[in-house]
Amino acid sequence: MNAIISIILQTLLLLLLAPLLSGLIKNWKAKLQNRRGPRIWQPYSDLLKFLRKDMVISEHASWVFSVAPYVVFLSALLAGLMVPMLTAQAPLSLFGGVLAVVGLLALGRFFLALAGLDPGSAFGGMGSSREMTIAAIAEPAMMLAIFTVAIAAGSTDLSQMVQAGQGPTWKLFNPTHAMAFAALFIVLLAETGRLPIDNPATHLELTMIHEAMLLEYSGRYLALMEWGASIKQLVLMTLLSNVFFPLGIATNASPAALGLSAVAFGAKLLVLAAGVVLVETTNAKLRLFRVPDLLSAAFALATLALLSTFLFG
Amino acid sequence: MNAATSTEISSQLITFCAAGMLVFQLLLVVQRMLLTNIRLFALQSALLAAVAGTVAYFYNATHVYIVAVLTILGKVIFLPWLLDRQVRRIGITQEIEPLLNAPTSMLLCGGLTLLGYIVARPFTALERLGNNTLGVAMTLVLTGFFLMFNRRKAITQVLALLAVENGVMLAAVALATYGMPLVVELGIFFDVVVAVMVLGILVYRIRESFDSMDTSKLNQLKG
Amino acid sequence: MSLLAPILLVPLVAGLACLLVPSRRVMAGLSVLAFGLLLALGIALIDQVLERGVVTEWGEFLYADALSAWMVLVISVVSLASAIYAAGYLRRDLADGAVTERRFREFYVLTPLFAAGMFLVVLANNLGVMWFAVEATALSSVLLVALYNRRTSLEAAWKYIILGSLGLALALFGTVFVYAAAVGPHASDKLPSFNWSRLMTVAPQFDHGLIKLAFVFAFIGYGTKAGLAPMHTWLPDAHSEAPSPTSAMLSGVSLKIALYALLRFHILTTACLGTPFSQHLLLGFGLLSMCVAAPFILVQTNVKRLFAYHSLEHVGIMCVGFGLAAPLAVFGAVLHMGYHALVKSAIFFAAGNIHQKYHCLELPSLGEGLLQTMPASSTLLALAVIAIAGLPPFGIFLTEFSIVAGGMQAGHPLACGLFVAALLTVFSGLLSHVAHLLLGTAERQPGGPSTPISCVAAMALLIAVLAVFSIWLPKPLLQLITQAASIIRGIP
Amino acid sequence: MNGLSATLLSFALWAYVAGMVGALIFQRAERLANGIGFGLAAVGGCCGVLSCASALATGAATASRSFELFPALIPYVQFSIHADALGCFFGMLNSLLAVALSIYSLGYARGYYGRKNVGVLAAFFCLLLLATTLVFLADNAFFFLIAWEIMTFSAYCLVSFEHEQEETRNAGVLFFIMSHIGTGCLILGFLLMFQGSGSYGFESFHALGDKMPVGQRNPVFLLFLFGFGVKAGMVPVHIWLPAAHPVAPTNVSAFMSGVLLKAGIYGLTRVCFDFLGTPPYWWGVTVLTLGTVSAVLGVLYALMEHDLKRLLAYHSIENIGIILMGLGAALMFLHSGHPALATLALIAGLYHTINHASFKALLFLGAGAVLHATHTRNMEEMGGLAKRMRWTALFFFVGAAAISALPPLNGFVSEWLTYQALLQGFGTTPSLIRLMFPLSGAMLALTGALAAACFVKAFGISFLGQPRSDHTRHAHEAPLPMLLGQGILTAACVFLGLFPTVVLKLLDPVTQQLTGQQLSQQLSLASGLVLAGGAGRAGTVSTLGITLMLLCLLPVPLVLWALFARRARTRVGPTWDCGQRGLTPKMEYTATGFSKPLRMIFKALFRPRREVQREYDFSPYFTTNLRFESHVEEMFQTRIYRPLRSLVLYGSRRLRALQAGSLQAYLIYIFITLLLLLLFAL
Repeated sequence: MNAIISIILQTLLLLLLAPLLSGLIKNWKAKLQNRRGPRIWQPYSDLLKFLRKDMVISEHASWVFSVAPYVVFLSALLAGLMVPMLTAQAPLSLFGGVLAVVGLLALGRFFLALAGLDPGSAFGGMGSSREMTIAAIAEPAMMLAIFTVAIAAGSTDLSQMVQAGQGPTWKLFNPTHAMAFAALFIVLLAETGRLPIDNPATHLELTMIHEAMLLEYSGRYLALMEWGASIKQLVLMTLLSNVFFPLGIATNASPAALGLSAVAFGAKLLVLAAGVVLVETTNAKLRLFRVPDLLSAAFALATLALLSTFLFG
Repeated sequence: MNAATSTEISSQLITFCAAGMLVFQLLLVVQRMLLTNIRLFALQSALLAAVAGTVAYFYNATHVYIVAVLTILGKVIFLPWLLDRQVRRIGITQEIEPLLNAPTSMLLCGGLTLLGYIVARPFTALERLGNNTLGVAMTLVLTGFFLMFNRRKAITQVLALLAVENGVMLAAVALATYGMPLVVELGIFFDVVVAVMVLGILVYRIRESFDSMDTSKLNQLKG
Repeated sequence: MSLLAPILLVPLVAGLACLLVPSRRVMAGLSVLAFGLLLALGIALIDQVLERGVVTEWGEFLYADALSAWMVLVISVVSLASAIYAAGYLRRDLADGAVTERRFREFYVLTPLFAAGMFLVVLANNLGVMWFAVEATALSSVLLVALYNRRTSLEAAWKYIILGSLGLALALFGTVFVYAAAVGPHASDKLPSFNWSRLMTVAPQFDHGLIKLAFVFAFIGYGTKAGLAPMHTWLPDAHSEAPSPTSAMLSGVSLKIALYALLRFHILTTACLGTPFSQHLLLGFGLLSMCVAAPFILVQTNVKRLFAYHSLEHVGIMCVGFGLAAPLAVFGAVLHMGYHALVKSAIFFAAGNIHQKYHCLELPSLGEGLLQTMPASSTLLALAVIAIAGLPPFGIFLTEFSIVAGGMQAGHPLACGLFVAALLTVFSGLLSHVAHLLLGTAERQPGGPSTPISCVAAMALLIAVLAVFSIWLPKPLLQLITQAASIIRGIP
Repeated sequence: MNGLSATLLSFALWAYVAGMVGALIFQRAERLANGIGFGLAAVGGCCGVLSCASALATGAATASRSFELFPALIPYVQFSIHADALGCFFGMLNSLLAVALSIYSLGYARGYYGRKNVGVLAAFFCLLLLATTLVFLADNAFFFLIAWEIMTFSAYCLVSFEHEQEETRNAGVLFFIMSHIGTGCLILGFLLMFQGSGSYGFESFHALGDKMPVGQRNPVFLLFLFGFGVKAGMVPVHIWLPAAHPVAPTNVSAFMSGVLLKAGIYGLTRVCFDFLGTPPYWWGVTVLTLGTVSAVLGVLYALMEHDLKRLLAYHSIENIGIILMGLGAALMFLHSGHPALATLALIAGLYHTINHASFKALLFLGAGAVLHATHTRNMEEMGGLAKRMRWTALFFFVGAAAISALPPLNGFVSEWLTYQALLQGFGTTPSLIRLMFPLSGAMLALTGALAAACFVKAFGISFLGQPRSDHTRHAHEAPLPMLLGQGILTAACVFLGLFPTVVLKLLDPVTQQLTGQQLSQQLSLASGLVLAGGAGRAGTVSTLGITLMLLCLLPVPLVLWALFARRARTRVGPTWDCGQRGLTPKMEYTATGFSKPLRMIFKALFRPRREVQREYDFSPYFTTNLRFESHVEEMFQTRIYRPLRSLVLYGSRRLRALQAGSLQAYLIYIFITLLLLLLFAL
């Protein structure tokens, strides 16, 4: 029974928190650039606007085009349900651990890229090509970073990993964790289409990646796509913060613990968002063919993390 | 006269003839006039016949007489006559430049003779008739072989083949006592004659279509 | 009833009869008849041999044990097939003006004599007579090689006879040595017999050095006739220049006849020395022949030469089998003799059909797509190639496999590795050549009448026989082969 | 194996034989030949599936005895077969594909009516099915090799079925030569074991096991690794695979990559786990490394292809690599004494084997349908097929998702198991070598992601967007049998994806036989709903649960519609494309363009050659005509195989000088031989 309740609660949390997070990041970026910038809850109103609007579907598009938004949205949401947010026990942890999360995100990406190709426009293909490329070279770094933690925890189940992290073994400046975290942070930038890999703010045709795939979307499908993207970002950031810094996560469902963990969670998210904002404002976008260097750096970091588990026990 | 002296004489005779055969062989190697080559071969065969005769006489093995007679008929009279006719019909008297020049060939033949004797050494015990006939036979075979690939004219190659045959026959007569069983002797003789005739036919046909007897021209079949 | 004498006489009579009979049809019919009869006699001989172990006639002059009987069978089958084939083939040649009347008759006179010589080789009891018979086969086949009287065929014939008779002279030398050994140091006035049956009984007392020497000369001599590398050089020329029926008999049986002579010496030597001296020679030269054949096959451009080199390789295979001397290996090699005879003759028949259709044998000018232009022959050729390449279900897979297995038993893994490597190389060459010859689309449709029925029939016959005996070896045959193998391994 | 399944099995074999004979007899009447040949093949396939599946399910396979199929009439030979668990598993896979492909072929072969001899095609197909079945069931090295060779041979005939093109002939020859070399190694390997065991029987080999000294086992292992590796298409001996698969008739290519490659896997499993006893450590390391390399290189080269079937062929290499990763890890665990883990890894490998068979065959069938409709294999000429061939597109999509290891389909499950095995392997050894596990896991991740990219390209370029050629514009849906064949395999993919625990039960007897362990109990939680990654608290996953949850969450967007988007209308319009006018197919992204970034990133490996030819009238800045060409040639082809080949041929040509035609020279050869032998004899 309370399993179902927790599922519903976490779903709502994901749905509502995600736009706020992206709004926050946008706003802070503007602030750092001495602009006033959009209000924090601008994304909500955007989504509402998109939902209300009519939509145009390309004449060349096939069923893939109309299925993609659902899949992107739902897979991100489902992945979110497998990640522990407030309670160490994620609602759906039984249905799949971190590998499943990665798989679901890949599923979403697969549809997204196909949807980019579907209307046969000149830019969609470019977008999906680049998206898949970057995802492909980000994948090993991400997996390796995750493996290091998973090996330490002896499980690929996220809840297990979190609980293992909470145990006495956890040290803040464990070099393994630090390096793995760094690697995963770079991957996060790539996966959420952040600078210096992709510029979420641009619509300049030749540089955009994620936006290029959404070009042909409008109305409620666009809403789903955007929302799905922000949920994905939230999921990844949660993953990062909770797996590496499992401070104050509620191990039982008592209100006090939940409250504490909510606070801790918010704090961690804010810090992480701040980090993202800093990186975005201090870096220029990389040329596409420079991206691999960054990601290979991430891979190297992850390998080092692995080595260090070998070296330091 | 008593047996001891008779074996004495016989072995001396046989050694002498064998040595003679070897000498003719070496002459055959250096000589380049076809007709002379044929004569030399005839003389060599005559010596072979002599060996056979000696064996037959001193060890009163009558059937070896037959070998001697056949050798005279075949190798001393008939085949030389046949080849002579061929050569005259074709009208080529000179062997063209052989692979190796005379001095080198002589040197090589010397080496071969040495080898022949080395190979034959362990078996002197088996030789009852004159020592080293086996060595001579071996040498005849080897030098005949050498003669074969040293010359280019079809006729000379046939001669060389016959010289090898002589060596074998010498071994047959002198090494294995009293020659081989008669059937075999006859067979061998018959074979040699037929072989030479077949070769003659081929030489004739080759001259027809190549108008030359230079076997080094026969090199269209490659690879 | 006596069988050996008829086996010798029938072909002789047939040959001489062909000198007299006027009509060509009669000649063809006569030879087919004669070889058919011979096949029957051969089969009858098997029973006798299995019954009595050893059959002798004419006061021990003729001698047949399991090995001889097996060879007789192989010879008669192949000769029958080639007689059937020749019926159509030579008529076509005559029509094309490739051969004259005279040569036609020559063929029909010489082929039975050739066969008779081979029969004598395997039936002779006296080693000297055996030598004489081998020489006879050489002399009778030389003129067959030169039958077309082209420059190339004359050249081939010349090389064949020169190298052949030289080799045989050496073989005679070896024979003489054996005789000397048989006589022994203490000469008696009584002439010792030179019969195989006797030699084997007294072999162990022979002078070892002399026997070694004898084997070396016999090996070079008969090895030349058997086409062992590096004495094989006459083989591709002669086999490719002879008329196809003769090529079939040369490749199919006469090589194995020389090998048979070699084997007799091998048995004798092993019996005398008790050391693997001769085995090692056989093994080494067998492998050498295979390795020499492989590159020539890879880059060959002439169909008949291709398969001539392939015969060289297979002689090598058999020698390896005999050289390994393990029960499995020897059994495989003996059986291989039979299978190879069947297939290789069929292949040369196919080559003959191709030649008569296209009037050339060069792969480049033949082009591709023979399956379209001459379906029957090509399909049979394909089957034959599958068989000869050692693919199951055909028997050559079994024989080659058991040879390697025997090698492993005998503890020669490296030799086995080399063996397999050579086989693979040859397979690659063969496959790429044949695939490009048969498959694809034919550019030019050669004119001329279609292939005579008998030419296809002969092939079909051989392939059918092969297919049957690949999956079913009748008891008596199996028994015969096993006995032959044990004879070769020196276990009487 | 109990009576029923035995009879079913023999029935299947007879059906194949009958199909072959019938097709040959009626080859003049092609429709009849098609019906008889492929129909009977399908029937036989059904029997095979039933027989093997029942044998595995009832555990009869473990109890089965070896029996004589038919008495041998030649000496030293037995034609004995033994349907043990491993054999049954592969036999099941074989028969499953037999059903689907035969039904498909009923439709596909119509394309050959009037052009080619369908009877021959059907006959060889039946022969191939027969041979593969026997390969998996043979209980005797000699019989195995016979079946193996017949399999190779019939496969060769099928590959060069359309032998009019030069390309096809060469590919066929290459295939045959390579696999024959492999067979040579197998023969040597088996006979080395025979040397030890003294019999050809598999029983005796099994008994031999550890009794064989390691010094002798190592060469045997290497020989088998090479021999079976060639057949499996393992890098670096995969070279025949991308050549042969595209040119074969599609049903054959599907069967080849579905079953023929698996014959190599079968052999490797049989030998390494059944015959050779406890493996030395380096065996596992070698296999794991080769697997990883094959996986990565396979997918990378696949990305560079725009020939649909070649692309799929390279993916076969990739998946074989993944399977080998599982097997290699299992070998390492066996050495380090962790049978349970070894079993897990083995299960992962075998599971991926059957998965790959299903989805790769499915993809090939899709490609065949496309080829059938558009008469081209070149993706650059396709596009927009999703609207013209709806069902084919759907099936192909499922296959693509499955091979990209996307949940909830079967590819995901087996790769998940592989990950689990690799991760838990980290703890099995203290030595530095353990880093191999996570690293190869990372490579597996790379492979998966690249595969996803590749299939976004494959599906997106050929099925989505606008058609790029007339053929494609007028493409039509494939006939019913072809769709049926694809449908069956699609169902298989979905089933294998959603109900892994069921499949694990079938795998129990196999693992019992090979490692003496049964994991299906441990690995299935919540009454088979959830798949666990091993004992204890290793991760869990439930594809079925994921699917159900996705459906449960579906209301969320629908509720949103209901709340806000009630008055929103939808209309179909031209593609916006940033406001550009007159969008033409020319402007679409091409397959080559799609993979450009990866081509640039892995420049060092691909060494792409590009030729740009520009024509201009007066000034180079105003080009009138531009021709762009870009090739990627495979490293092994250019660096190893081609040089090797030319070296061999060159050497052979030089050797021909020995036979230069001079009699003197020939005489000298003999003379020298004589002298040498004389010295030898002294």
